[in-house]
Parts: sequence; structure tokens; C-alpha cells
Amino acid sequence: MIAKSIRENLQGMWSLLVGMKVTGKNFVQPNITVHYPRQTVASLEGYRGHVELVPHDKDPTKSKCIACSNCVRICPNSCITMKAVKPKKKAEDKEAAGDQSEGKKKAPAKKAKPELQSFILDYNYCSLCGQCAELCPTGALRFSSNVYLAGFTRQEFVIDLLARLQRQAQTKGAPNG
Amino acid sequence: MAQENQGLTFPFADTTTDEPIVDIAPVRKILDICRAMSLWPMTFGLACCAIEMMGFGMARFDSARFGAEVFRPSPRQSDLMIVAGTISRKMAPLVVRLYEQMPGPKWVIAMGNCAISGGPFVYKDQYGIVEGVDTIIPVDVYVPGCPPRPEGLLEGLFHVQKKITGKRWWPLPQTAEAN
Amino acid sequence: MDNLASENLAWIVLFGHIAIIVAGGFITVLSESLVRALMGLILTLFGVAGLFFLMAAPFIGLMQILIYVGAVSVLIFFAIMLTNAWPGGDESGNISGKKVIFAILASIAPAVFLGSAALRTAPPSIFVPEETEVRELGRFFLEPYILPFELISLLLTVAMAGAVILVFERRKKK
Amino acid sequence: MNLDLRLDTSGDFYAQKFQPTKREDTLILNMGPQHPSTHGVLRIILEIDGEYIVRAQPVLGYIHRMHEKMAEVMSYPQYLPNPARTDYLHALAWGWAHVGAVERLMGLEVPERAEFIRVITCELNRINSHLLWWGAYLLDLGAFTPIMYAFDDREIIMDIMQRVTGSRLTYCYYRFGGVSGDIDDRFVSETREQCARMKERFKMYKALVTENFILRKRVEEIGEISVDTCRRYGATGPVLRGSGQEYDVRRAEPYSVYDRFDFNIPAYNDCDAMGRYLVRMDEMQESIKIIEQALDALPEGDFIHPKAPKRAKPPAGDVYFAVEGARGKIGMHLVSDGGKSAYRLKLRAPGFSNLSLFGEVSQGTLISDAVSILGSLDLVIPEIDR
Amino acid sequence: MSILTIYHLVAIFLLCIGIFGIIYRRTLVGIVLGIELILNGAGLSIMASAQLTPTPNELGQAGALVVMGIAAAEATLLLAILLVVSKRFKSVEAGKLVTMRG
Amino acid sequence: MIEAIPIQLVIMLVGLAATMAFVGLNAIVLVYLERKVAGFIHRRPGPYEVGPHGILQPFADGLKLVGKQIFTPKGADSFLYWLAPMISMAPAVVCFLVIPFGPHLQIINTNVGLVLILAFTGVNVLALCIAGWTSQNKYSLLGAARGVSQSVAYEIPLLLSVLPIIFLTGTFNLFDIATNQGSWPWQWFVVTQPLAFIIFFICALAETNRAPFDLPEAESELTAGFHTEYSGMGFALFFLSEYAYMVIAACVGAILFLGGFKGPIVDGWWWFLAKVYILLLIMIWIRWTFPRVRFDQLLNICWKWLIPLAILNLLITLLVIAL
Repeated sequence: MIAKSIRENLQGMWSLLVGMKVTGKNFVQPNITVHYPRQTVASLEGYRGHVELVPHDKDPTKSKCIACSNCVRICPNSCITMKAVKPKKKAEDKEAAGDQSEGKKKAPAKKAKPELQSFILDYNYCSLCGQCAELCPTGALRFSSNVYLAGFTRQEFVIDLLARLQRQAQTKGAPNG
Repeated sequence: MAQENQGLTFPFADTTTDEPIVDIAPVRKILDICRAMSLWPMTFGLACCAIEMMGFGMARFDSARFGAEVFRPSPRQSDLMIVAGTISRKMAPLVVRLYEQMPGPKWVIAMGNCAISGGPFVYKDQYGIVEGVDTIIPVDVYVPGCPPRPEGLLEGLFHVQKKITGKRWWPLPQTAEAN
Repeated sequence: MDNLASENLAWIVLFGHIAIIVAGGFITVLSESLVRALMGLILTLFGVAGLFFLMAAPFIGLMQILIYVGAVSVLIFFAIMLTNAWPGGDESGNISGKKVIFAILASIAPAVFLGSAALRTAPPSIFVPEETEVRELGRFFLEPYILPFELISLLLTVAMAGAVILVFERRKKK
Repeated sequence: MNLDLRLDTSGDFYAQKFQPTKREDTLILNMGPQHPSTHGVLRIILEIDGEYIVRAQPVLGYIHRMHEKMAEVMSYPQYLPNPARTDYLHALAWGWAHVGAVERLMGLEVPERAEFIRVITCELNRINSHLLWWGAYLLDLGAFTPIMYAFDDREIIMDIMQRVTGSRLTYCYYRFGGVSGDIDDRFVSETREQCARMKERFKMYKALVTENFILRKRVEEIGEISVDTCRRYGATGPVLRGSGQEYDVRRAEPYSVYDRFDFNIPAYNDCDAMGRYLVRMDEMQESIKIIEQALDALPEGDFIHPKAPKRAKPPAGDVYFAVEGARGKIGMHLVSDGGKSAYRLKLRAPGFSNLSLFGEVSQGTLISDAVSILGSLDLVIPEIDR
Repeated sequence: MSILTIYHLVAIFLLCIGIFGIIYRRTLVGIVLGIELILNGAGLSIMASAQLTPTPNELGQAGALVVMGIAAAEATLLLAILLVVSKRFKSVEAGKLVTMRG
Repeated sequence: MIEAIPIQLVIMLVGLAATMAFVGLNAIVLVYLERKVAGFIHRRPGPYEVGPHGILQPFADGLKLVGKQIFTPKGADSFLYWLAPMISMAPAVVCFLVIPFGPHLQIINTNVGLVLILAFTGVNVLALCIAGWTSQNKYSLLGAARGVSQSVAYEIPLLLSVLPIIFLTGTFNLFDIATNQGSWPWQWFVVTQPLAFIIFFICALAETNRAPFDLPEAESELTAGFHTEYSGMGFALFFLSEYAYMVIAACVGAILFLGGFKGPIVDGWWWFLAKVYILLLIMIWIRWTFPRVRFDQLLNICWKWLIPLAILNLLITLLVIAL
């Protein structure tokens, strides 16, 4: 009885030493920390940041969006507000410049296509389900990899995606051109 | 607190703290830097974001590098309240109380969309949640996302440091987009 | 000159300790909060320990701290915590004047007798006592005075056993 | 300086309604809503006698997020992100329960590849959930290091999952009729690598924790829950299996392709916290077994049913679909009136039943043991409050 | 005034204030505090008498140690008694315990 | 003795200042060390960005704690409330006075050094009690109750494990105990008294409330235990005193069992510091490895294992000495 208990306790003490060996082994192994602001994680591929507009193939300041507002309707949290106007006469020129190459079903020449005026994402309400991007008939939405958002007011995250797109096009275009 | 619970509007939390005993500009500056470099968060998780908050303290992202290592369970010893998750109306008075229990100077990060605005749980006629923690306590930094990545929270921490000292101490990550 | 200075210093130290003891004593009996009273007691204990040091018996002084402060006062603290003897509850409130008078009378009586006795029959004393080795003390305990030493041990054992039995019985009844 | 320890007279509604026993030497202690060992915002009112618990009563609702109500307001696809947020640790199982119920009601068939993807991701998610539980449980017991090691593994799994699902935690991956994106070779190879790595890690976990003397003393013969108690409260999952009942929804009412895999259902007859601990540790290894089998047998094909409707609109009727989550049986009872949002959606949260045990089991234990029991139940409070 | 007298006066002071405390205090714990004061006075007196006179020093030190031993034993027992009393009478006020009933 | 007072007083005052500095320095080093070791065990760098490799981190923490709002809970006895951390800190400083750091580095060489340390470390319990009591918080009170029973219980095996050394050397004087041992490791008492050393070490862990015996401040059970309500300076002082007691425990252990400042080749304070820090590192290592024990287990270990073993060890030692 006593012998058994002593043996058990000795084994227990041994297990404690084994535990210390494990932590000791880990102590000498290299760190796995990503030193964040100086390094970033290897792969953000596939991660959903907030959505962003995909620039048009031809004109990087324009979006592929056709203002069908599918995304507005599917969004569970109604974070997307979209404003589009039906263009007057001059719409044809732009269409000719842009949309023709896209294999879209509803791009007949006659119909006046609404033009995107503003595309505002209230990121504060988004739950990143990704259904807007999935449902988009033209593939005009994608996920940004901007995961470093933080700010002093919540208005900072009401993002005007169209303006953002244009800004990006400019900054990207500047060094190149 | 219980009475306040009945009404649906919460009086703004009592944010008064004692005046500092010594208030000389250079001393204050040094103290501010020390405060910025040793922001001890409170172990206070509400929902999903709390797991990412744990990730923020764990080996891969390691908030300890910036002095935000010591997660204190008691609000008395913490400087930073990370509101990580949805605040239900039942919880709101307690969040206010926790905030008031922290001794000044203190800072609040609203982490995740739920804490910022109610996030995915806001719909017409919703009855259960507080739409934004900034309606009940003053918030210093917002970190959006659902849930934000630990990098986002680290950025939030840097923003708090920037707010305290008026300077960003660490470089911008290379992949951060010029927004 | 040097000697005089050190002598004066010695008196200052002595009276400092006495002042601590007096203050502690008054806090112990007069404060409304029992915890504060206990703090007063501890102050007194430290004062007495200091006097032991002055009497060149550091071992006894340390024992005083070890036993009284480390054990006895902690036990009393426990008693305060466990018995709901809240300050503002049991210990506060007016105390009848009669009781105070009785208390003062009862305490003055021995003071008068013993005090006068102490003053009248004061034997000549050594100003500089010499330190005893702990080893000597141990020998003293183990050779001529082994009986009292064993009696203390017995007393402590019995007290511990008694305490355990007292509290244990209550649990059994429940 | 007036602290009446016997009764929290200044307490709120719950503390006042909490009927203390007749004993007078007890004190009421509020554990939570903000307390390190409640993993969120659970509040437990304890009546303690010294260190012993006389009575314990959980108070819920501090993170009630109206999930059931939202199902009635939102259309079916709009509700997709919600289940992930009920139980954020095993988000995919909840998502599966939701899409499964809708699919069953609609009679929608899921392509085989999608089913396999679902199995793989769901099991990966289960490992993640158990790993977090493991770390957090040991944190409750006072060991700081295991949670760090658990997160090392978690981060790798999260990276693997993030590539296909897009998130780290609150996955919104399953769609009616399939999944939202296909897996690729990289996913397969990374998963295989991780499975091999995990096997090594389990050995380390065992040496560091499972065989640790102090831990064994802290969990063995603590919080014994009999099968009968489990039945009375409806406890499922590792709690029930830790009591010796080999009940697993994956085996009992097989859904998806689980009947094709060869895996054991770990069960321990000791009924104590150690039993529950071991069940979870074994379950992770079983999950790895399932994942490896699924990867081997991964068929080609669509990852989503080609005719899957974008806006699901199931016919009128009601359906119940259950899956095995990391915490137990997740059930979704969906009642539809044919509209675009559910008429009623009842979520059966396993944590709720598991928590209900606590009041009974914790009676007469030490506070430390209560923390140990609470941890061994593996609670996720938003799931309980829904 | 010899230094021994001073020590003795301090001891007497402790005795007096202890007695005062015993009568003045209303709770049992307060009374225990008074008793401790008296015991301290006794120890001090014994020590002083031995150290500052030609008496062997060990005698005084041993005496002081005995006093401490007694104090420790007494405190242990008193704690136990206090616990029992407070459970039985719901109070540790000395005035309420005069009934001598269980 | 009385003639000697002025000189001693001067030495004591200088010594006090020196020990204060030593305590402060040690706390800073230990905080840094603890966090770094914890970090490396977790495979992360620990404090890193504040100063090169984070060496300024403890300073930032300390200054921040000084700058925090000072706060007394409502209804607390504010005098006692703030007295508690000081009572906790003060004896620690006194204890350092009698520790021989090197052959000529000792502030007071007294014959009762060991008793002094044992007596003054016992005062810490009182601080714990007062802190728990005056905080007006049930968690604090429970933490204090735990702390008291823990330290009172573990004081007994601690004394019993120290006794064999006293029997072997015949003195309470720490300097003499150290010089009684030889310069080489096999001449230290740890070789002749391994059981006593293990018991002493376990008791030291328990007395200093270190994990796995950190029950008075058990985070997951009692939030922060007895110092739940302390903010700023109060918390800092408790923190500091915890580390100070750790250092004292390690110092005593080094002197009693590891030969103190004696070491191969040249004796000196370097050997002493090295031994102390090795003991401290083991303490830290243990903390980051094991779960916490339960309260009744803690007492069981003490009463059922440590005390009988210590008594057995003592008896065997006596027998050997007698023969």
C-alpha cells in the first residue's frame, strides 16, 4: 500500500522532470514569431479583407461594376450603398471603350447602362461572408488583402471603394508612367 | 447599475480620473512613452474576436514584443481594455463598470465590427445588442474586421501608442497598401 | 565625548521603542476597528522585540517576531476574519461610562501597586548586558531546565490537538 | 468598511433571486461575467463555504445575439455567416448544420467532392477547436505554456484553411449544395504535412501535459458525471463520451460521407474530467485519421452543385439536421413556410446542455475543481446564449 | 532611576493596558488582544530582570521563550474556541455569552 | 553593544541603501529574465522592441505603474490598505542585510542571521492578510485566506529542512554556514543533504507563492487573488516584494546547500550570484511548465510528504552526527 503510493509518487516526480525536459527542449528551439511590422506573414493568400472593386482591364480608374446591385441585396448586413445614374447620350462612347470585351449577356448596345457613381462599403457592419463577391455577375468585387486597418474613428472604415480604386490606379500608375 | 439596466440608454461612463500629482512637461513625456510601451491589456473576451485576441498574444504574433504581454485578469492593474466582441444589452452595464474600475490613464480598443458598431447583428428591430461600444464608453482606437487578424490588432496597439505619444514607433508593414 | 554621544543615542533608541510600545498599546485597546487594533498589537510586539534587541538578546527578539508576528497575530487575524467580528458591527458603538470607569480603575490598581513596588525596590542594573550564545541557551534548555522545555512542547501539542478537536466536532454535527 | 459577506445584498436581480441555502456561514461569490476562467461572459453565482461550493448557478444571456430571431428576418443565404458566429471555434460544423438542414428540406444533392471537402475542413476545424480547448483548459489549471504550443499548431491549420475559406476563425465556407471554393493540391499536401506533424506534436503534448503528475491529480476523479446525469441533461459530445457512452452523431445518424471512413469513437468509463480530457485528445487523432482517409479518397468533380440556387427558397415543411460538433450534437430544426426566410430555426446548442450539468456536478467541490470541471465541459458561451 | 525600572514600568504599562483592554473590549477577539499585551509585558519583565541583573541570562531568555510558547498555545486554543462560539452564538460579543448555555 | 551603535547605524544605513538598490536592480533583471525565459519556452522573443531586445521593458513597466492613478476601494480602510504593500516590502529589505554576498560583502554579520531571515519572511503573510482584508473584495479575502494557510503550513517543513544544516554546522550564522562548506561542488551540503535541499526548494516555491503553488493569486480561480484591487504603486510593490522574496529564497538556498560564495578557484560574490541566478532560473522554468496544484493537495503535500520526510531526514542526520 505505502510502497505503491511511494512508487506512484516517484513516477509522478519523474513525469514532472519529463515535462521540464519538454519545455527545456523548446527553450533552445528557434522562435516562430513573425516580427510583424518588420516582417509580415508569409501568405495572406485567400484571406478576405474588406471587398474592393476590380479595376477595368482597359481603364484602371474604372470599375467592372455594372451597378446591378445584386451585392446590395444579398449582403446580410447591408453594408454596401451604391449610387448609379443612367447616363444620357454619351454613354455609348464609354461603353465602346470599355465593356465590349467583357463576355456579358446583358450588354446590348441599345440599353442605357447605368454608370457607377459611388460604391460605399461600410466596413463596420461587414461580416466577411464573401457572398457579394460570389454573386457579382461581372466579377467586379474581390477581397483586398488590407488587413492592417485600424483608426481613431469609425468613419474611417466607411470606405468609398470607387475613390479608393481611382487612388490606387493613380499611385500605381505614377511610378510606371 | 441594475437600475440603469432597465432603461435602454446608458449614461456615458464616468471617465473622470484624478489629476496627476506631478505634471511637468518632460516628466509627462517620459511617462507617456513608458505608458505607451507597457500597455497591459485586460483579459476580457466577449466573443469570437477574443480568440484572435488570444492569437495576438501567442507565439506567432507575440504582443509581448511591444510590452503588451501581461494580460491582467483584474481591471485594476490593466491599462488597455480590448473590447473584443458583441456587447449585449445585458453585458453593457458591466462593460461600463469594468471600464470605470480601471485606474487612469486608460485606453480602449474596440476590436471587431461587433464592438465598433454591432456589426453583423444589426438589423431592423434588433433588441439585444449595443450598436457600438462607443455609445457607452469612450473608445480610442477602432480595429475593424470580423474578426480582425492579429496584425490588425497589433496595428490598433500601435495606434494607441501613437495616440499616447503622438508618434508611430514602428515601421509600416511592407505589404500595407497605401490607402 | 564619543561615549556620551553613543549613550545619548542609546537613550533615544530606548525611549523610541517605549514610545512605539505605548502607542501600540493604546491603538490596541482603543481603536474601533479590530484589524487596526491588531496592527497596534503588532506595533507593540515589534517594540518589545526591539527592547529585546537592546537587551542584547537578538535571538529572543527574532523569536518574538517569528512566533508572535508570524504565527500568533496571523491566527488572531484569522479569528477576526472567520468570526464575522466586523468593525462597525461588534466593536463599535458607545460603551457605557460605568464600564470605562471600571476598566480604568481595574487597570490603575496594579499599576499603582506594582509601579510603586518597582520604583521602590529597584535593584541596581547593568547598563550593558552581554549577549548570550544561542548554543548556551540550548544547553540551558536541555540540561537543567529540560522539564519546562518538555512542558512547553506538550502544551503546544495539546493546544493544537485541542483546537483541532474543538473545531472538528462542530463539523461532525452538521 | 462594511462588507456583509454572507449575502450580497447590493447584488442585482440574479443575486437577489439566488436562493441561498439555510446555512449561515456561507458567502455568495459572483464568478463572472468577466472572469478569466469562464471563457467569455458566463456568470456563475456560487455559494461557498470556505473553499467548498454549496451551490452553483449559471446565469446566461450576457452574449445573447439573437441568432434564432435573425434566421426569421434574413433570407437563407444572408443567414450563412451567422452559424459561424454561434460557435466560433467549430464554425464549420454549425455552418454544416445550417446548410445541411436547408439542403435536406430542398432535396438538394451535394456533389461527392464537396462532401469530402466538407469532411476534411470540418475535421481540421475540430482539431483546431480541441487544440484551443486544450490550451485554455490548461490555462485554467494554471499552466501557461500549453496554450502557446496549441496556438502554434492552430496557426498552421488556420493558414491552411484560410487559403480556401478566406477566414481564420468564423468560416463562411459551406454553401447550399456545396462549398464556396475548391481545394487544390497545395491544400492537400499542406494538410498531409500538418497531419504528420500533429502526430509528433501529440507525443510532446502527452509528455508535457497528459502524463504530468500535477495535471493528473487535478483532473482524475474530479467532476464525475454519470451517464444517467448526461441523459437527464441531454449532454452530448465529449462530455457524454467521457462518461463511457459511445455516442457520436457521425456514427449514430451518419450524415454526409462519414459512413465511409474508418474511425473509432473514443470513450472512457471513468466519467471524470480526465475521461473528457482523453476523449478530446483521442478525438484529434481520430480526426487526423479521417482527414488522411478523405484525402486519399478525394474524388474529382464539382465542388458545388451546378444547379445550386443562389437564393435558396426551400419548400414549406420542417426538417431536422444534426451534426457532430466539437462540443457535441449540433441540431438545427428548420421550419419553413416556403418564404425566403425561415419561419423558425431552432438551434440546438450542445454547450447549453453541457453547462446545465454544472450546477449539479459542482456541488460540494472546491473552487479549483469547479474551474477544472467548467473547463472540461469545453464551453463556448456565444453558442449557449445563441 | 535605573534602566531596569524603566523596563519594568513598560511591562507594567503593558499589563495595565491589557487589563483595561480586557474589560473595555466587547468582543472576544478584543479580549484576546488584551491578553496578548499582558503576556508581552510578562515576557519583557522576565527578560529585563534576567539580562540587566547578575542573574544568568539564559534564565530570562528561557522564561521569555516559555511565555511565547504559552502565548502561541493560547492563541491556537482561543481561535478554536472563538470559532465554536461564533458558530453557536452567532456572535463573539462577550456580553451575550453570559448565559452559560449551549 | 551600545557603544557600537553609531558605527553600526552608519553601516546599516549605507547597507539599507545598498540593499534597496540591489532589490530594485534584481527585480528589474528578474522581470526581464522571467519574461524572456517564458518567451523562449514559448518559442517567441518576449520583450523585444522596447530598447534593444526589450531591455528597457522593465523600466517602462515600472515607470508606468508609478504613473498610474492611485486608487483606494470604496469603504476600505485606506491607511491599512496602503500599509499592506509596504509591510510586504520592508522585511524583504531587512533580510538582505544579513546575507553574505561574498567573503567581505556582508552588511551585518550576526549570529542569528538565519533566524532573522525566517522571522522576517514570516511577516509577509501579515501583509497578505491585510491586503486581502482591506480590499473589500471576496476574491482578495479568499486569496488571503489561502495565502495564510499556505505559508503557515510550509513554514514547518522549511524550518525542518534547514535544521540538519544547522546541526551539521552548529551555527545560525550564514557566513559561517557558507564557510563551513568547501569550494568544490562535492563539498557542498547539497551532496550530503539532497532531500533537505529538495524539501527546502519546494517550500521556498510555496512560501514565495510561485507556480505551481501560486494559489493566493491563482489567476483562473481568484482573478488576481489578494492583490485584485491594487493598482499602480500598490501592485508594483507587491510585485517587487514577490521577486525580492524569490531572491531571498534563492540566496538562502545557495548559502545553505550550494556553498554560498564558495566556489572553485576563487571565492567571491560572482559564484554566489551565479548560484542564486541558477536557482531563480529553475524557479522560472518550473513556473512556465507546470499546472497549478489544488489547495487541498498543496496542504497534503506539506503534511503528508514534506513534514514526515523532513523529520526523517533530520533524524537520520542526527543519527549520523551522533555516530
